Amino acid sequence: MNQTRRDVLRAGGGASLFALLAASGMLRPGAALAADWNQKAFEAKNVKDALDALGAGNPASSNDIVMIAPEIAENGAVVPIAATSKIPGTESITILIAKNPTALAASFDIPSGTEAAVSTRVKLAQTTDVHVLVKAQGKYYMTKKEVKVTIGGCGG
Amino acid sequence: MKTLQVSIFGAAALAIAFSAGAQDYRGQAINMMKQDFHAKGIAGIDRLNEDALQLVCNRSGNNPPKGVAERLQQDQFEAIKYPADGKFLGDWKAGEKIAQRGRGMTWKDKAGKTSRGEPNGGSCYNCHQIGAATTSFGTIGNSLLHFGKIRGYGADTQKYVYGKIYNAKAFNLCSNMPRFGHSGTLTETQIKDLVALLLDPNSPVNK
Amino acid sequence: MSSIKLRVFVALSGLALACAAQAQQAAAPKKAAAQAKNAASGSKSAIAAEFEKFRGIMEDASPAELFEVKGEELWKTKRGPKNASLEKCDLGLGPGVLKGAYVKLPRYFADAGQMMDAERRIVYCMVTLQGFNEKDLAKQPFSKGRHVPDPVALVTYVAGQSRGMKIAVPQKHAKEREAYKVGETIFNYRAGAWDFSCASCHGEDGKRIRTQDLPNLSSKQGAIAAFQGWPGYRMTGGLMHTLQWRMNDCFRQQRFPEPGYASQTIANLLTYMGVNANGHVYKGPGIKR
Amino acid sequence: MADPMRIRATAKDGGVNVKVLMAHDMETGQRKDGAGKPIPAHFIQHVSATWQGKVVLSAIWGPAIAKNPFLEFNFKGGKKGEKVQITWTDNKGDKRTDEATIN
Repeated sequence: MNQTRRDVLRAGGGASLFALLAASGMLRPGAALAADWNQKAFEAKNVKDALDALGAGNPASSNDIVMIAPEIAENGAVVPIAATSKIPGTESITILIAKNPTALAASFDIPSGTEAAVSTRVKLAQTTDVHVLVKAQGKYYMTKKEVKVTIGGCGG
Repeated sequence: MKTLQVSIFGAAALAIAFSAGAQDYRGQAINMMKQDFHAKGIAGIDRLNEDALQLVCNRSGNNPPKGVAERLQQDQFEAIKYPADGKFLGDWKAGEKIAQRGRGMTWKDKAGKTSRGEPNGGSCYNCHQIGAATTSFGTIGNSLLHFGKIRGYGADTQKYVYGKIYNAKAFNLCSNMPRFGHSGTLTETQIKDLVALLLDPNSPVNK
Repeated sequence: MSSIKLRVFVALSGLALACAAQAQQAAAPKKAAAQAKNAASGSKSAIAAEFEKFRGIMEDASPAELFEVKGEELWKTKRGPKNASLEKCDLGLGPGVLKGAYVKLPRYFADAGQMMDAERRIVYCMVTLQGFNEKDLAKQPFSKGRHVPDPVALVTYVAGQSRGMKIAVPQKHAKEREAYKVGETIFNYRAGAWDFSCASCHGEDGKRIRTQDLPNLSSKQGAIAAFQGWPGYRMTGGLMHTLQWRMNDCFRQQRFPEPGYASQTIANLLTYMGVNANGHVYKGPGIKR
Repeated sequence: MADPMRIRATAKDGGVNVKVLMAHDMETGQRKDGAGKPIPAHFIQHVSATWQGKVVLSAIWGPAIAKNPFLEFNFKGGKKGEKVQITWTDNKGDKRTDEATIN
């Protein structure tokens, strides 16, 4: 078990508590997985390699994933992305950015009782497809949207 | 920067044209700036001093009395240094780079070159539309798209454009446009390249 | 540097390059043109609406709030050689009164005998109440890299305390009316290598540099646009900046020498701009491109 | 030491809306400083949110999350006066926990 994993466990009240929660089923396997920072997935240079490293294979395209992202980002350094999954039993929501130096941006584990919806802000190196990957009941689904990154002008 | 001398005639006319108001806000403003600003890098404190032209434009709200304007404009015109070889057209490709480059002459830059060691830019696209391919152009200046196509490519036009870039104030005393040759921002070769950008029939500006 | 690399660098980098975009375009005019064309494929107003919508989303939880939190802590903590907090600092409405103080600055302070904008007054309080050295505060007054100067966070906190209040920069005192006039004169004063004044770029409606709209600060609408959003979190670089920084970098681009930090000149200029914006509701610390 | 987070937890429609801003550089490791030296990667890798001892969200992040990160999510069951804790851990092992009261 690596250092970061232990930190997260401590935040949850210590290893013994973790074991207890795991045994009682309160911590689902998904949550435990997310606690591991998946180095291989984060180092993947493209979406396909990242999906492979995440074990997501070829996810089915889905209209039940709603992504709110700008058509054109005012500044690639801060691009708001909101992702909502309407797929029952959603366990995780993952954001991938096709043309960034590394594709995987973030992965969120959704425990039961938490809405399958997250908002964050990401960096886009250039105009690119942004993908949202959803894992629900063991299966993977994905949607994508192109975000243009503009340049030009002195700021402020 | 060189200061142009105001003739005795000009100075006398100025004194008549601008008698000080009840309160000297202008004097206060200048004193305040001289107290508050400091030299940094190539931007010396002397840059706060107005030359004759700046003084006239400042005091008249950029609308000087006709006689004064004509006199000073003539001074500016006579100080333009045209190329000794009599040629005005350089390389439009080099001109495009100069037009795109917005750096040079600030306190972050170096003498005669930018902070990155490149030759000073002309910042032309900051204010003017020039080549059709660049859609991110400013609008402080007029559009220069199809400049030669519209105005013709003749020697007189070439000389005019060279002079205008060298010292825009020789043609319009209180113009917004910097005096690129007069201020030592651009070299003779660079100005020729810009003339070519506007007046070479092969330049994309004229396509 | 190739255009792609440069773009990646700028987008990911977050370095605060005042005119980064211009440099970019200078290095890669073709690429820049293609990008701009791409961006312009929708109508201009559609793009503006899109920017506005997502600005709104970000302003709802602005990173500027992080600096308000930091500034509040700095305000209330006993610090400096005199081990005092700033809770007795008088921003013009009495010692410790923060609500609505920012939108009524700059103003004339009898105790200092001078015009002071928010940052100038906060520096004055840090010197007089806490015993900090003014020269030390002026050494690195702007955000850079990981450095967030204390006055920047403090100004952000103080500005946040005027969110939703009307801009009402006073013109009661003779010195305040004089500051407006002197500020106006400085605004229009042409000098330096390129004969520029503030008004060269900010004196007319509807102008822009490259794609950047330039507010006409001599008009009410333009002055409001400029008052709004400062202090501002710049997405480029992710740095918090105040109007002191904005004025400083404008003078740099004006090809002037450097204005003193928190100087009278800046206080007078901000009086001119602030009075022109009077009557409008201030939205609080904002987000800048 | 890391600067404090800004957490807003608001009760609505039988659930709680949580908005978090975290003060962090989120260095990608791909930038160079003024002297041309690479700036080492420094970014948040783990985020978790707990309410009443229960994890209500956990996430793993890479350096593509924007500087001074923002996170928003909703969970069911929280009531006014209860507390939500957020913890982040970065790749250098730095860690910060902040707490907000639901209102």
